Amino acid sequence: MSERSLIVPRRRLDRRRLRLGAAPRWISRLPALLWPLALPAIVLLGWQVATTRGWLAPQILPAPAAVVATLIDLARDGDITSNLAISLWRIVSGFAIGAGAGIVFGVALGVSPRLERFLGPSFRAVAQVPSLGWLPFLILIFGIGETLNYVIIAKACFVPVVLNTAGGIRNIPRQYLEVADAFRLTRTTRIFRLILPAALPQVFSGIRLALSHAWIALLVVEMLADTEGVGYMMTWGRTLFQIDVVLAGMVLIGIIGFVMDAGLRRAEKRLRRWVPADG
Amino acid sequence: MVDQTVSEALAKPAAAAGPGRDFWRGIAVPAALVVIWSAASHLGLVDSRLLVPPERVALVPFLDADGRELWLGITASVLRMLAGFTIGILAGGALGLLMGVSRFAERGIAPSFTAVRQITLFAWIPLLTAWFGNGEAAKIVFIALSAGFPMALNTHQGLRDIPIAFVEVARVLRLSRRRLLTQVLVPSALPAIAIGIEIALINAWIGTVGAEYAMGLGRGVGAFLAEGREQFRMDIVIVGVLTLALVGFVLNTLLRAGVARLMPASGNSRR
Amino acid sequence: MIRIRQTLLAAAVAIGSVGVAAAAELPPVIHFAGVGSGFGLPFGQNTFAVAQVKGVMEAEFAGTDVRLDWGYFTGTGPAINEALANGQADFAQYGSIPNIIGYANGLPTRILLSYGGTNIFAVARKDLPIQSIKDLRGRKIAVQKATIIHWALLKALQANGLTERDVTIVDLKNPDTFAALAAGSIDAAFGASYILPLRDQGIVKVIYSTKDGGAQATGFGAIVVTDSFQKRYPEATQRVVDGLVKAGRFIGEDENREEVLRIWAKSGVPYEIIAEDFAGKPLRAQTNPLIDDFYLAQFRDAIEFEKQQKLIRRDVDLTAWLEPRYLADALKRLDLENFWPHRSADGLRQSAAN
Amino acid sequence: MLAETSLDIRTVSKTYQVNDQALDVLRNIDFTVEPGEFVSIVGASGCGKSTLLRLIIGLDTEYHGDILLDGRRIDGPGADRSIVFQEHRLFPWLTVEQNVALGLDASDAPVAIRGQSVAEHIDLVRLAGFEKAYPHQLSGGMAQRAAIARALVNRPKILLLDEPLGALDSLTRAYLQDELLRIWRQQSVTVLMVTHDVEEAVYLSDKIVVMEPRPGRIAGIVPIDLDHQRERAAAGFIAHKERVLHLLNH
Repeated sequence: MSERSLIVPRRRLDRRRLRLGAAPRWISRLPALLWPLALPAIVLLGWQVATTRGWLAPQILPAPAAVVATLIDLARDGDITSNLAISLWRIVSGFAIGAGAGIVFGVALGVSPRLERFLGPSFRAVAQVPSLGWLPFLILIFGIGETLNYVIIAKACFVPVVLNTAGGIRNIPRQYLEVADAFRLTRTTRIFRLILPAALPQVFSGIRLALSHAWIALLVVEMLADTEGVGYMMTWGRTLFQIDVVLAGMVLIGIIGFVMDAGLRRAEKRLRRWVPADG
Repeated sequence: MVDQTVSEALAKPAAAAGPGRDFWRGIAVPAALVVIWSAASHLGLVDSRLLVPPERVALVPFLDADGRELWLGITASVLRMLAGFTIGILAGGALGLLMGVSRFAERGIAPSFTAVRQITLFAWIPLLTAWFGNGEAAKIVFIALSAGFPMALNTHQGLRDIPIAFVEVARVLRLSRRRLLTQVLVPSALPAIAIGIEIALINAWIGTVGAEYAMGLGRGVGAFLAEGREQFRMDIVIVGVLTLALVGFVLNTLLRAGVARLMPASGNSRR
Repeated sequence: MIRIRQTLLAAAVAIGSVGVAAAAELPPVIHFAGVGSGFGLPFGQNTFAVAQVKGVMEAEFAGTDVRLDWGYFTGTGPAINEALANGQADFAQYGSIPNIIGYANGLPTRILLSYGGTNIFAVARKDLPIQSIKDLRGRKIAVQKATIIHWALLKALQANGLTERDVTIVDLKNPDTFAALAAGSIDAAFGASYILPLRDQGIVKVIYSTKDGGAQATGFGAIVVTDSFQKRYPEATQRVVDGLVKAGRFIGEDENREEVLRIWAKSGVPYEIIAEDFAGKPLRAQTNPLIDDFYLAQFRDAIEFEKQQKLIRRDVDLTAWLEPRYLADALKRLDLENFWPHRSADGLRQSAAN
Repeated sequence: MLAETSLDIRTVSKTYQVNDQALDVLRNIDFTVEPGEFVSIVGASGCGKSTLLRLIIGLDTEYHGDILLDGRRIDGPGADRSIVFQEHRLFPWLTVEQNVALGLDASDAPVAIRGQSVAEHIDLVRLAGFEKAYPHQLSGGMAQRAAIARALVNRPKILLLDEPLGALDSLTRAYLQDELLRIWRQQSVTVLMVTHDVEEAVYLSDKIVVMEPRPGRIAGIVPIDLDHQRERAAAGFIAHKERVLHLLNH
C-alpha cells in the first residue's frame, strides 16, 4: 500500500536556477523591493534634469511634475473620469459582444469539420486585416458614432477568441476524445466536461489577447475617428500641442492596461484551479 | 508506437482525399461574396460610390494614375518595415536576453518593461511625432517599438522557461558562460524566440501601415490608404486594405517557411 | 537654445546639418513645411507651392550650397508644429489656429508674412431641409476642431445669430467627415474647397461660402520662421522672404492665374474645384501677404477665439510675435509696396501704402 | 450473472493505407474469450495488439472478419465493453469522483443509484477518501486505479485492458497485479488484457494469445493450467513463461 499515501505535493521549482552574471555586492545588498524602482527613478531623474536644465524644449518633453499636475488637473476637471468612463464602457460592451460571439463561432468551427472547411480559410484570411484596415469600411457602413466603436472593438475581440477557441478544440488530445467515444459520453457531457475544459487554457489566452486587441482597437478608433474617450483626449492633446496631456494619457492607458491584464490573470487562475500552480 | 502513428494517419482522411477539394470548399464562400458584391454594385442595390464594382477595384493599381502609386507605396512600406523590424528584433532580442540570463537585470528592468508594455502602441504616436517629427525617424521608431516588445517578451520568457534538466546538465558539465549561453540557453529558448519573431513581424507590418496612416509624410501603403480616404476614392481604399492584408499574409508565410527551415529539430513549440 | 536634433537625434541627423555652420552666413539646408495632400509625395498650395514649382527660391540661393527641402504634411497643423519644434522645419506655411496654439505653447516662431485667405464652405446633406446657416439650429455639424475652419464655423454661426450651444459640433477629420456625411451620421460639415467634390458626387449641397460672407469670415494663416533660424541666419531669412514675395507677385499677376491654379491642383484637389474656389476674385486680393490692420485684427480675433475655446492656456503677445521687417525690406527693394491693397481693420476699406 | 458473455474473434484482418501503400496490421486473428475468462495478448511492439483492442472496444469499425459479442457483430462502442488505457486518461479538470461518474454517463440509471455505484467502485479500487482529489494530486498507480473504477462503474460484461500497468514502477505494478486479480474475481467480469510483460500475463491469465508482428498475426495460444494462487518462482510458472517466450522469439 506504499503508493496509497502519495498525494504528491508539487514541488515548486525555483525558476532561477543558474545565472550568468553575479550582481556587484553592494547591489545585492539593496533591498529587493527597491531595485526594480531604480530604473524608473533614473529615467525620472534624467527627465527632470533634462527639463530643468533646458536641454529639451518643454513642448517636446514637459517636466514630470507638469505631467503629474496635468493628470491632477484633468482628473479634477472631470476630463479624465468622463473620458475614461466612455472608453471603459466601449471596451466592456464591445468585448462582451465580440468575445461572446467568438466563443460560439469558435466552438462551432472547432467541432464541425464542415464549417471549418467552408468558412475556416476565409475567416483566417480576413483575420489578417488589422482593425486599422477595417476602419474605413466600417465608418462607411456605420457612420461615425457609438455603433462604430462597438463594432470595431467587437471585431477586434472576435478574431482572436475564434482562432484560439477553434484551435484549442482542435488541439484536444486524441486520447481524451477516445475516452469520450469508448465511454459513449453524451453530447452535453462532451461539451461541458471535455471540450470546454480542455480548450479552456487556449480559450483564455484568446480572451486575454482579445482584451489587449480591444484596447488597441479602442485607441485606434478613438484617435482616428472619434470625439470622446481617452484616445481622443490624447489626439486632442497633440492637436493643442500639449505633450503633457499626451503623456498623461499614456500613463493612464498603461495603468488601465496593467489592471485589466492582472485581472484576467487572476480570473484565469481561479478558473483553472485543477492545474498545478506551476502550470 | 507504430500502430498509434498509423491510426493517427488514418484519423485524418481529409488529408488523403486530396487538398484540391478542401481548396475549392475554402474558396466557395469568398467567391460567392464577390459575386454578390459585383451584382449589388452593378444592379445599383448599394451606392456604387461606396461599394465600387470588383473589376474596377482590380484594375485601379494598373490603369489609374493615382492607383499606380500603390507600387511605389508597397516598396516604400516594405523597406521601411524591414528597417524598423530589424532594429526592433535586435534591440528587443537583446533586452529579452539580458532579462533572461541575468537576475540582476531582470529584477531591475522587467517591472518597468511590463509597465511600459501595457501602453498600447498607438498611444505612442503623438509622443513620437512630437519627439521625432512626422518623417522617417518617427515611423521607424514606431515600427521598431511594435516589433521590439513581443520580441523582448518572448525571448525573456523562452529563457525563463528552459527545463531545469538542461540547466542541471550544463551545471554538471561545468560549461563556460559563453557555451552555456550559445549551446544551452539560446537553443532551448529558440522555439519561443521564433514565435517572438513571428509576432514581431506581424506587429511591424501593422505598425508600418499605422505609422504611415497617422504620420502624414511620404509614401507607403498606409499613406496611400489615407490619401484614398482623403479624396473619397473608395476603389483606392479597398485596394489599400486588400494590399495591407495580402502583404501581411505573404510576409507571414515567408517567415514561417524560413523559421521552419532554420530549426527543423525542435518540435516543441510553446504557446 | 540647443536644438532638438542635437539632443534627441544627435547621432542620426546632426552630421552636416548644423554644428559647424555658426561662422557661415547660410545654412546648408532649409526646410519648408506646409499643409498638403496628394498621392505619393504630397504637394502643397498657396505661396510655397508656387515658390517651389517656379524655382523662385532656387533663384534666390543660386550659386550657394544651400539645399532646399519642401515637405507637405497631410497631418496639417499639429504635424507642422511638431516639425518646427524638433528642427524638421525652418519655415512653415499653415493656418492661424494651430499657429497660435504652437506659439502659445512656447514654440519659438516669428510671423513673417501672410499667405492670404482661405475660402471656407459649409455643406449639408442633400436629403435634409437645410438651406442656410440659420437652418443649422439643432443639427450635427462636423468640423476639424482647432483649425481655422473651426474658427470660421463659429464666425458663421455668430453672423447668423446662432451660438455654439444651438448646434452639436462633432470633431472629425476630413475623410471621416466625407464618410459620416455619406453614411448620414452627421447633417452638415464645414471645410475648405477639398469638401466640394462631395457636392459633385451628389452627397451634399453647399449652403454657405465665405466668398459671400465677407473678408472677415475668411480663413487665414501665416508663414512663420523659427526664431533661432532667423537670428542665426538673417541673410538666408531675408532671401527666403524675398523669394516668397516674388512668388506672391507671380500669383497676383492676372496673366499667371491659369498657371497658378494648375500648380495648386497638383495637391490632389481637382483643378475644377480650385478654379471654382477662386472664381470671380483676383488672386492678388485673395493671396495678399501684407501684415496690415486687417490681418492683425483677424489674428487678434483668432487669439480671442482660442482663449474662449480653451485651446490655449496663456495669452499671446501678437506684437512680440510679429517680425515684419524682412517683409518690409523685401517690398521696398522689390518696389512692391503698393502691389497689394492695405486693408483697414474691418477689411472694408483699402488704401495705398501709408 | 455478468460473466455469461463470450467474445469471438473470427479471422479478423485490418489494413491501413499509408502513403498509398497497403499495410497489413492484423492478419487472420482468430480466438475466443470464454465467459469469465482472463485472457492476455502478448507480443512485441507493432504486432497490432492495441489495434485489436480498438476494434473490440469499437473505436474503429473498419476491418475484415467478425468480432462477435454473444454472437452479435460489434459496430461501435457499447455499454457491454469498457476499457482501461495504458495512460490513465483521466480528465485533469475533473475530480476522481467526477471522472469515475463519466463511466455512467451513457447509462440511464437514476441519479441516486449512480452516486452509489460511483462510491462503490471507488471503494472497490480502494480510493475512498480521494473522491475530491484531482488527477494531478494522485500517484500513477492511484490514477490507474481510478481509471479501472471508471471502466467498471457501468458494470461492463467485458473489460479491456491496454497495457494498464505498463507505465508503472515494478513495485506498484506487482501490487496492482494482485489488485486486478482481486477485482476480477470480485466482479466476475471477462477480461482481455494486452501486455508486453510475459510474466504478468502468466501470472494473471487463464489463456495467453501470443502475437508476432509485421503483419500482426497469432503465433500461438497458450492455456495456463495453473491454479489461482500462483508463485512466480514455481517450476510450472516458469515452464509456462518459457513456452510463451519461445513462441515470441521463435
